[in-house]
Amino acid sequence: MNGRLLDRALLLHLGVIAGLIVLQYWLPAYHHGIVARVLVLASFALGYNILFGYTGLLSLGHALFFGAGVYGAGMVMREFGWPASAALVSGILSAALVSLVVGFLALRTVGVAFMIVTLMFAQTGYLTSLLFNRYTRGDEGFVIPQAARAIGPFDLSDSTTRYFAALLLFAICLLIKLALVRSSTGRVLVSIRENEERSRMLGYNIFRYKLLALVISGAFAGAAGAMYALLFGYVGATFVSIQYSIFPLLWVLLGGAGTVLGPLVGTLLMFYLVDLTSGIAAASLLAVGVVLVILILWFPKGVLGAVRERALPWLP
Amino acid sequence: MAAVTLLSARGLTRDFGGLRAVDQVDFDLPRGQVRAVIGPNGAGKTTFVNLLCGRIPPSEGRIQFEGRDITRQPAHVRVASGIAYTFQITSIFGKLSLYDNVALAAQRRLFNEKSKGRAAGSLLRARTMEALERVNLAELAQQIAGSLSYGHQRLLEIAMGLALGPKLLILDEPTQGLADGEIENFIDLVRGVVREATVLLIEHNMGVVMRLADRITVLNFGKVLAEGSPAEIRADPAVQSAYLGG
Amino acid sequence: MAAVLALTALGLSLVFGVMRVVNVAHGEFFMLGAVLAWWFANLVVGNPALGFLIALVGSPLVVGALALVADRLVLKRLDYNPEATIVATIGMLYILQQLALTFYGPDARPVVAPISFRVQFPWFGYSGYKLVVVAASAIVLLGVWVLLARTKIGLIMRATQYDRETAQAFGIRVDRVYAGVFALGAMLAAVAAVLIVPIQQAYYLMGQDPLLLSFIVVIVGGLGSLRGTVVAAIFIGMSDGIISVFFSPTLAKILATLLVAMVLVYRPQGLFGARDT
Amino acid sequence: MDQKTRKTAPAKGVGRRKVITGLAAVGGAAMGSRLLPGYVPYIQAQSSEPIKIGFQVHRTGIGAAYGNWYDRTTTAAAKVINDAGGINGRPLEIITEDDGTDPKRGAEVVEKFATLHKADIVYGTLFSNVVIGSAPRAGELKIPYFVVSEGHHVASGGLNRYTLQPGITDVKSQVAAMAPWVAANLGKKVTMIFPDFAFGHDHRDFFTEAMAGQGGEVIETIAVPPTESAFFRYFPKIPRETEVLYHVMVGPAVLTFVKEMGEFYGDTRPEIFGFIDSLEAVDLNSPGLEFLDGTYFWEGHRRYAGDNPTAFELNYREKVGVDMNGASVDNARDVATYSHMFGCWETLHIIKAGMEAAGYQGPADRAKLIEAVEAMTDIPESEAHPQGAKVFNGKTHQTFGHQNITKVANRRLDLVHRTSIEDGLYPDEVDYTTQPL
Repeated sequence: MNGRLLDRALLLHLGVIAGLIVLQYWLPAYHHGIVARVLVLASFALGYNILFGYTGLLSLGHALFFGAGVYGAGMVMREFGWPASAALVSGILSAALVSLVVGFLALRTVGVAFMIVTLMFAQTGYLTSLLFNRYTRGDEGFVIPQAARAIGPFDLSDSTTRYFAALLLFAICLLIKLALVRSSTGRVLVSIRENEERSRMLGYNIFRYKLLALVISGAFAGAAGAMYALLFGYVGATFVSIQYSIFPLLWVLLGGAGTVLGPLVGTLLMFYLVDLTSGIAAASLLAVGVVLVILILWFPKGVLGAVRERALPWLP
Repeated sequence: MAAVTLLSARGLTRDFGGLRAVDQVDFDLPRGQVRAVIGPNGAGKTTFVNLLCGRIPPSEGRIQFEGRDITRQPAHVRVASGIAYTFQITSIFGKLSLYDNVALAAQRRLFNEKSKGRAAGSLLRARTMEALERVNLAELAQQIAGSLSYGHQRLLEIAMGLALGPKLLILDEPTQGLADGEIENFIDLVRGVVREATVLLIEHNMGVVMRLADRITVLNFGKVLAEGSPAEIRADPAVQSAYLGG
Repeated sequence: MAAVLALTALGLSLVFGVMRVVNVAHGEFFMLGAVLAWWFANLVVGNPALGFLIALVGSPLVVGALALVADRLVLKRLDYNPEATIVATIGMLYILQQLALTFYGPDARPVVAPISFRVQFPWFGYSGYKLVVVAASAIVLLGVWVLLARTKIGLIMRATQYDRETAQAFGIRVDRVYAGVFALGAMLAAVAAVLIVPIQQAYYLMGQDPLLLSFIVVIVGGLGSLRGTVVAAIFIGMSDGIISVFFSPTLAKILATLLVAMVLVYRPQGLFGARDT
Repeated sequence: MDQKTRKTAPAKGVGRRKVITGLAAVGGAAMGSRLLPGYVPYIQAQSSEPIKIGFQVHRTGIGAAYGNWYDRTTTAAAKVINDAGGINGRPLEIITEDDGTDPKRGAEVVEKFATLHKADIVYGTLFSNVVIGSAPRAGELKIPYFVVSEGHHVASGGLNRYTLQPGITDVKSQVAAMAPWVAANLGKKVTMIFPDFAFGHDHRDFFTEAMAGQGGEVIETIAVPPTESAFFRYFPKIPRETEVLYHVMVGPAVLTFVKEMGEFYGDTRPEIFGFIDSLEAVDLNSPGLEFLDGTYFWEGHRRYAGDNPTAFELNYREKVGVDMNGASVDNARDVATYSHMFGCWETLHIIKAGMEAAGYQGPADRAKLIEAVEAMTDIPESEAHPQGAKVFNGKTHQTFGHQNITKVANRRLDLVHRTSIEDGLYPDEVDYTTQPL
């Protein structure tokens, strides 16, 4: 790997971020709002990709971490009147903590069992959010008042600020992930995906690396969840429901598992697909299903995976 | 050669269900030696080395490495403390480049040495390329490992072992599937390694064993049948009958 | 309830046991069975019993055929890779669910029970039809057991389950066995659904609950163990009621779900499965 | 109209465009608001452009059965309004978007209405989680959001000034109006069965409170998880000394619930009082419901027209396409969500009245529309309000109307009591008019 190649990848990612900054002045109002949402959700997908795309662990329980972020931020604001900035930190930490505990247990299993265990943990989380409805308001959820949704002078319900807050989160996640992927730690994670036993026999503590990947992934999910709650003002059990475990998988698969930018591409495409088809009755989730089947059959590597294979082998 | 014991095993036993694959093996390996383990198929050779490097836990017995008891250490800790294992069935990261394959091993060693920052980056690069050069694969560094010929994959496997900078290098049937010319290169390679590491070799090719090994341990039905110099083993009637019978 | 649960879970367990894949769309086969039952039952006007019988035969056949098609078109091409299969069956879940919504609509619709009488116990009443369901489920379970344990087809299935490569070497068309098993699993879910519609209603989202419960049953019973599945279904069907006497039902569900997760973590072979290391 | 700007500065929401247009230097929110995209068409063409109403409908997800009928009622009401000349001479255009009964998607749909479809208002949501998920966005976008949800979330003060519920009474009021009659006629020891989520908890909390005020007592509460499909095991928990069983259930399993209740009790049952939600859209002639004869229901709007329906009622049924038994005129088994969907009809008429009172021209007048609706008080029974007279509380943004108690006889529901509006009033919990517009 020579230096020039590395720079090219870095430039591409900085270019994407710059492009998103420019986009904010140019997008019409509706799409402006959509892209802000997509950026937050793409941060969630970025985290999912660290676990799934790079480490090779397929979790069906990421809704739990996203939800931990949403509630970790929302609850402290509602119950203790914490300011938004502290709530954001609280959301990230809650998710990291939850993923640590889940990882400690679930990572004892592999393959299908891991998928089911994570699914079950997420389901437990979902039911718990219903059980303690006195605090969580359960399925109905609660609103974070507009007045509370500000960090310092920045009003997060303002559309420009929201866009930049979403972009900032995304940019931080993207660069962290890029650095991670290109670090020696990232190389170990990939080696675990490729051949777990071999990496163990190269002297790596597989469990610890997997746990690390899961916690980073969970923290990304939590950051996205907390940010989502702050930017859009709603906290509810729906964010812990099984759909939010399936979505990141879908986004990552669509964009390209094991590519840094894939989650953004996948989230963006999927969001517009659902948005366009939702005009036609009942079709939006049908599209999700069809896309999943088509992807897994013909494009298991996703959009950017295919691009990397055919045109840009240096894509990280 | 002063016989400082690098690795020793006492009463090492492993059961699989009702089958005893390794049975009360006592084993001492002095530093700097090339030791070969031979035996008929099913004699428990691979199980034996798997016990040594920690891939499977023993049913009974103890293992010491550099005087420390490592019986309960998990495999990755043993690797980190200097026991490298190369797989019998080629086990490389097929979708990664040769460079990444070897770098994974080299960086493990750097982690041990706790070096940080940019120096570590260039050191990693240097060590990786050095290991690749030793097996003559340096110019293929950016190729995807899965696209290599079988012989080259075996060499890559050894390069990964070397890059770990091990004190003990365990080679499980390294010459299996190699052409004659490649075997010659391999023998030279191992002779070079001995300067810095002890080598434990499981091998079927008697020619290779006789040319490389300082001492040979013969396993049969999970027990040590004989141990001695190549000449002693060649002359041992028990070994002969075991091979004829097996 | 335990009886119907056992049938549904058995289908899932069969698929997992023989094919080593998890069918997430299993609950949707169940849903489809119920929806088709409504459709078949309404073909015949005036005689609910006849309509029900037609549904009992027709619905599983259609669902089985559909599963066969899904197997040919999708799963076979994936070479039954466990993880790819999960993703693909999640896709199927959405497709089936949304198609049902499009063509059947969002309403929950009842099917008239073929018989209706009420058994009055001293302190509460019990629907006679439910007893019929239990009996019918037992008969189907027995049938599956006979099929597996006493026939050549069962032998072939068990051989495939035991060792795919060897079975192939013995001239067993493994892909056909897989397709058959997948269809059979779906049909069992459909039978369960037809039996249940007179009690519940056919509704396009009804697949979720039995899926989760079946998961629980299959895991507790031991992945792929048929006997364990049946025992676990009865055990869980009963205990579900008992737990919810002591705890709030939502809490009961939480405990059950956590239990399943813990079973997988610490006893992956299931509570009733044999340890085979 | 461009001079008729509102006083309060819409400081939020224009920041981005300030950058585009360089308006930051100019300042002045009045100017800024005029430059919002979407305002432009209305400035010139005020008479012919249709008024766009974004209809947030549950077409998929758990609320789909209700969404279907909400859609039919809305279409009928829009046609009636248009046939009578529209609003201020402008036709109504209903733009429909599915929210999947999902709060996150709901918020996106509100955004889509406001920014892409350039709708004047958003309207029509039923499920409370979607309302709560969407309301913050409506408030930020300053687009009036008329919900038809019967939840207490509007009057509880949790939402914002742009969210109103003028067409249907909320749960707290409904329940409070029921308690005196239940206590006086059925019994004082009540056991409640309700779904274990927010809607059910509202019933539990408000009815327990209202019953205590009547000298009655809720002796047991049984919460059923929302995804439950079999209910048999819950019934044995009902205490033997129960005089009244109060049930309210929602979702696809309601028929199972009621049937199993019948199986459990047979001929020996306490008095049973239910919210019609337990049987909304379910045919009373379904098998297994025989035992309901002699039990009582709350109905917001009576499914069976009864002996002497008003002309308004008859007109409403005809226009929506519902027969005298509350089923679709095309299919007698297709029963309407009759007790709730009238809210769509009435809300659309409130919107019309509000827009006409405000002299509504376009989105710049949204604040005036809110103020005009807040100014409403007494709403008489009329063609626009076939369910009956209402009193709207402009401070809490909630309307209050009459409730019906009906009794099952011969597989139909006959009126036994109609509450007064006063029965359902409770002290204000919020004054939205103090919030900025």
